[in-house]
Amino acid sequence: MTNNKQDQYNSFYDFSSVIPSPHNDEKFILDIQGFEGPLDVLLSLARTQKVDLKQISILELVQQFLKFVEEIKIQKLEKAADYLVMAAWLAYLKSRLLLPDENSEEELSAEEMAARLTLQLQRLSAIRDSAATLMSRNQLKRDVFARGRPESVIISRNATFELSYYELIRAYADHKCRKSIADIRIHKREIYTLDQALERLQGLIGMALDWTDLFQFLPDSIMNEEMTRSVKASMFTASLEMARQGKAEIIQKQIFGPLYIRKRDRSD
Amino acid sequence: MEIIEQTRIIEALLFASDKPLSSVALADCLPEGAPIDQLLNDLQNHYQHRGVNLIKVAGKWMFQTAPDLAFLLRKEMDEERRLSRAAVETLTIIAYHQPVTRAEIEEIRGVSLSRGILDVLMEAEWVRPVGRRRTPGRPMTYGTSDHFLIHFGLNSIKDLPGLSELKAAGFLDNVNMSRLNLLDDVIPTEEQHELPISQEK
Amino acid sequence: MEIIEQTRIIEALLFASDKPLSSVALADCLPEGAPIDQLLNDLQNHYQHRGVNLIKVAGKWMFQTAPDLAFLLRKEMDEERRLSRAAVETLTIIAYHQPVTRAEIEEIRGVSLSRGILDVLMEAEWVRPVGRRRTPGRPMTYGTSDHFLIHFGLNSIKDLPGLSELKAAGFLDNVNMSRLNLLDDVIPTEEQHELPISQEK
Repeated sequence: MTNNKQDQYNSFYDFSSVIPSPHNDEKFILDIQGFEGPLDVLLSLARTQKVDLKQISILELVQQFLKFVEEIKIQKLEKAADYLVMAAWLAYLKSRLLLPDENSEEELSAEEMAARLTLQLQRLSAIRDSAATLMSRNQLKRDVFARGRPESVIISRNATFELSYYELIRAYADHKCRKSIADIRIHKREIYTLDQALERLQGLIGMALDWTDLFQFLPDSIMNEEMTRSVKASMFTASLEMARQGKAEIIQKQIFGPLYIRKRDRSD
Repeated sequence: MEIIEQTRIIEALLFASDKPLSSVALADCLPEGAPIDQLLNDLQNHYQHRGVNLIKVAGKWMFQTAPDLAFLLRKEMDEERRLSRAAVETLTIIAYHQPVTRAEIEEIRGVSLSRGILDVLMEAEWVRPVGRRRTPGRPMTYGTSDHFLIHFGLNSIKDLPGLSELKAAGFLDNVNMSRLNLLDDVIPTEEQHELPISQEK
Repeated sequence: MEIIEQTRIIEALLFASDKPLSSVALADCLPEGAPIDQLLNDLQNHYQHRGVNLIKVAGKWMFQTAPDLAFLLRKEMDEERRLSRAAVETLTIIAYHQPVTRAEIEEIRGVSLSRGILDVLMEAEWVRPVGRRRTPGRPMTYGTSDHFLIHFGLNSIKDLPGLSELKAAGFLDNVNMSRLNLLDDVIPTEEQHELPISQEK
């Protein structure tokens, strides 16, 4: 690394140079707010060379950019990042341009890199010019006007419904937005279903010979409190259902006492 | 300014205006002393036998379709109907989730689908039944039509933007993305057509 | 029906409409075999030097006030309608490079596309997605709409000012060909598009 490059490296990360100091105050401090990224800065710097973009001196441009980065008052680090990365890249390009060509097969030659940067600047410049040309065209509702009192004509056969692509997409996005707000998750509760209870009770009741406490029939492997409640409720409902169908009899001898159940045959 | 130029100005002003203009208002746009009444009369004569006439109503001037061609104009202005918000939302859900059943649309939207919405969408020829789901009840599934693709200038349903693309384009700015399950962000594919989407359940 | 009568009908239809009409749609209102193109050309000639001109935009026909009278009629765009420089540039890139991906727009401008720019352009209905690139990630590509052509008085994209010069200079070649890879260590491929969110955060 050359000394020069080392200096530049230091100045990039030495923030004392970007924090306003009494010395800096007298200097004209460029504001990066006005620029849209490093390429924008490079383009405006290239234009100050006042030559055809094809003949800009990349070396000089690099120098100017590095100077610019040193001088700017950087308020936001994330905004500065792009500039610093560009500065590092340009410093690298500059060193490659100054040093003899190493003939590396993998990398582009320095001249090639410079040419590409030039092309990119020219392309951005051309697009800027085109944008200006486009905007200076006579625009509808600004320079030229359609009929101010349109009368509805019969034509438009296949567009009975007015809906633009934008409105369509917008509607889906809005739907997603609303969904994301109203997205409430309720944990699925484990339950012992009535069907399960019925199946179990019908199977077991046939094996019992006499009145049996309903809760004797509860499944053995009850995992937790919540499940126990669900099991009891479902088994109780199942016993009522079986009684209703005439498949079982239920008896309760005292309030809150145990429920006894036994099988009942139709033939009884 | 020449007479021709002044006539052109009046012509343009009357054409672009959304209401009838008085000769005084027109004269304001012309050099002082322009023979405004003469110009208007000449213009009226010029258009007398054309498809559009210059007429004077309530002391003001306006262009209007020639009365004998009024049959060309639509009587009712409400021909270009607009879809309700619910209909537009339903349409997008059908587009993104097709083939989709009525029950699934209701589940996705979280409200029941009022009668007539599907009818309107089918009347617009944007939505069509595409088949029946192989589930109990064999419910009808809906999808979008070719007409839908043509209307919105799409080559295929796959061209609809996915969630991440909507986000990137600034459509979902107010959304906390962590709440949108991006893994669900399947860009609509035509392949979905062949698949029963029972896995969504 | 006489030619004069047919001309009157076309004139009335076009004059009454504030949107361009296609010659096919106009022909529907005329007897079969009417020389619609001839009639339109004659009408265009008739209005050539008047205050209102018949022009062809987006492949369709429409009456508009004469461009040279813009100085009289010009209205300032509403504040909200005025586009930012970034939006104007993005629109231009989309117009000249279409179909173009978001990554390519960013590549040309050298900055990431801030949120809302595409949104604004799409809301104005000047820009719309036109399909997906057949590259990994299948990124969405953007192009301009008929509204864009109508707004800027262009018959087709080929009529964009300076298009051939830009092409000759090689500025419209595949954006990736001239990729400089200035700011990224990894060559940005369109795959990144798959999850633009992750890279933006």
